[in-house]
Amino acid sequence: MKRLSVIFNKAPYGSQAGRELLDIALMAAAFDMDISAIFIGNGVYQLLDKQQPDILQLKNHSPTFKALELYGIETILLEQEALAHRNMTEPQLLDVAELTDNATIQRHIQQSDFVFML
Amino acid sequence: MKRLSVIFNKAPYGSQAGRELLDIALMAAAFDMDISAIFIGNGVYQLLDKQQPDILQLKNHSPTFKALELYGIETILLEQEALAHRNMTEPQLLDVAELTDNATIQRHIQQSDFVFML
Amino acid sequence: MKSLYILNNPANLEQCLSAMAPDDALLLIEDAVLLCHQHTLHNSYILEEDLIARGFATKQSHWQAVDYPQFVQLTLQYDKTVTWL
Amino acid sequence: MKSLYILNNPANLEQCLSAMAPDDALLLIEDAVLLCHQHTLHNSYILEEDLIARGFATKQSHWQAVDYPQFVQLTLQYDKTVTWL
Amino acid sequence: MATFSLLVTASPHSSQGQYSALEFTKALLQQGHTLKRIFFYGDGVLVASRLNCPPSDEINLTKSWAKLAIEHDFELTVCVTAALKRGITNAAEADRNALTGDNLDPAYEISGLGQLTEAMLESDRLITFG
Amino acid sequence: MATFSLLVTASPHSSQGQYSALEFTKALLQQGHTLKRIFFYGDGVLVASRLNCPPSDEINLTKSWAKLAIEHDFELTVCVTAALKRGITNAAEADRNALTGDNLDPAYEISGLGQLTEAMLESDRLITFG
Repeated sequence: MKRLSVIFNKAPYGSQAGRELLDIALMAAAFDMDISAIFIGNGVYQLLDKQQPDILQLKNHSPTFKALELYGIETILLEQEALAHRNMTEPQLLDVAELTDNATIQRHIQQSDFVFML
Repeated sequence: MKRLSVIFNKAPYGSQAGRELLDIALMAAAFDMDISAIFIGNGVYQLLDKQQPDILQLKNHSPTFKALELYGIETILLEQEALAHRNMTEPQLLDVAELTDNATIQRHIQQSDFVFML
Repeated sequence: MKSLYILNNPANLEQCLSAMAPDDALLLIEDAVLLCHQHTLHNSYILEEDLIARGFATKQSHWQAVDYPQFVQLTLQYDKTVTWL
Repeated sequence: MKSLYILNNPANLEQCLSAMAPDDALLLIEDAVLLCHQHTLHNSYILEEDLIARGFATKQSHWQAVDYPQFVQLTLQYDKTVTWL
Repeated sequence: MATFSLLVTASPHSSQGQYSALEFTKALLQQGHTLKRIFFYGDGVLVASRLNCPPSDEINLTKSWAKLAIEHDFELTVCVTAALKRGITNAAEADRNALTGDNLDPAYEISGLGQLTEAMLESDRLITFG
Repeated sequence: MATFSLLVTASPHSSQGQYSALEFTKALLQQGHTLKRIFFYGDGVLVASRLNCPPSDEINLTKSWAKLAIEHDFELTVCVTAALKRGITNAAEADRNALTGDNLDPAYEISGLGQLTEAMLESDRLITFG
């Protein structure tokens, strides 16, 4: 089974990157692949709990991160250094990702057959 | 007479910003304005002498910087800190800009009526 | 002349600050509101809508929150605006 | 598995390096060739066309210059590519 | 009361600047100020295509600008050079450049960069949204 | 000899990625490799408009891709979701979404994101140009 990693490294709403990358992950999940979602850098803002982009008349795609498991995407990694560096703590986030260190993420990317970023 | 500063802070060819900002400066020069062109940060790459974007099938807009004086744009400032920080020296550049320090550029922006960046 | 600087990308903060004169003010909008935890200048504002949209509470910010009507007023209180891109 | 990382924006260098494993290689293209003066990794390449287009000579670069045919070959020498955006 | 013009260079598809400009415009009009012109330049010109079709639960920026401009009588001006290279054209420019079709929304007009300089000189404030 | 596919998300108007992808494609074809599909996503879909009209002394990326795809028989596939929100449409999608006109260049086809996954699974290498 091919292993795919999608790496979120951009904050939401200033660009469409996060949302369009999420769509790639969901589509790939319909095929028989082992998919991981990895959040690093400003990508950790994608997982903030209380997002309200409806006030910008944009759709809130963050609830879909909570549904990733239903789509068979069970590996969700969050770089703890990125969180600490941004003065953020785990309780501010959606409870979906496993906190891990940079070295683990590096190994995970290394072992993937495909890697997508947007 | 209104004073306009256009600030180039992006490298050429990875984006159209430099070229489109140059077009704003040239158009404004047709009106009766006191125009300055200011190069800071990665904008100093706009003035590299031996650009050959024709190999990317793009037009080389850098010769136009040499013609700015003909358009009545006589103040062309280059931030010397930006040059040093990039391991670049004046002989690598088109001979059009006056090297100056960040404090002078700050004052110049402060005294402008309008400032454009792209 | 005093300027209102408008910043929409957090990656551009440092260069923007280096261009600002002491009496100038800075307004964070769009993705730049992610800088809300950073230490502030004396005249520093943040667009409330963009902060809330991204999941932050106004009280989490060290910057003075403004709404769009106040944003318009700020542009008139200063002699010019500089959108730092 | 060994990866070829492709970088097109100089601002993303640091984050890209932090994701790379020791055996991975890095190829600079587009605006990322502006990093040509920086110190290099052991497997580090730079796209010659993009370097020359911007006004640099190949000899000014500390990175190994490659052309497009070599770029294609590099993508096959490594197990996968990662375009770091 | 003051006169404003806006320079909008933000892509409507991959940045938030068009929305910020729109909200800023609504706020200034509500305060009784005058808006002379929105000048679209760079990727900002992409908003002028009547073929833009965002998801139904999101804002349609093309139509939002058009509605506001008609209600409050200000100009939506698209730079011709920036527009043509980005595939935004009206029937006249399509004809001149041998293009098959056009896509400019009727609330927008195509003009030259001089309209930006004019807006700058004839407004109390010119605000850029990029 | 290997089979390649490309994912192109770079804007044709404000980045260099489309050009890099085109040159990469030419080089791989010259070496005798096979190209299955170019999948355009994000701002990359903007290249598929036949109304794109760059200055005459610069490359026309829309036509360059079309020419190469016809000569070498590979697919230029545009993601339908990304395309519609960015104002790129063919006649069928225009009809379905009540849009007045269309602008898709005939060398390109509109399809779903599944075509990207398929390309990934059926190619030896999938290279992204963003």
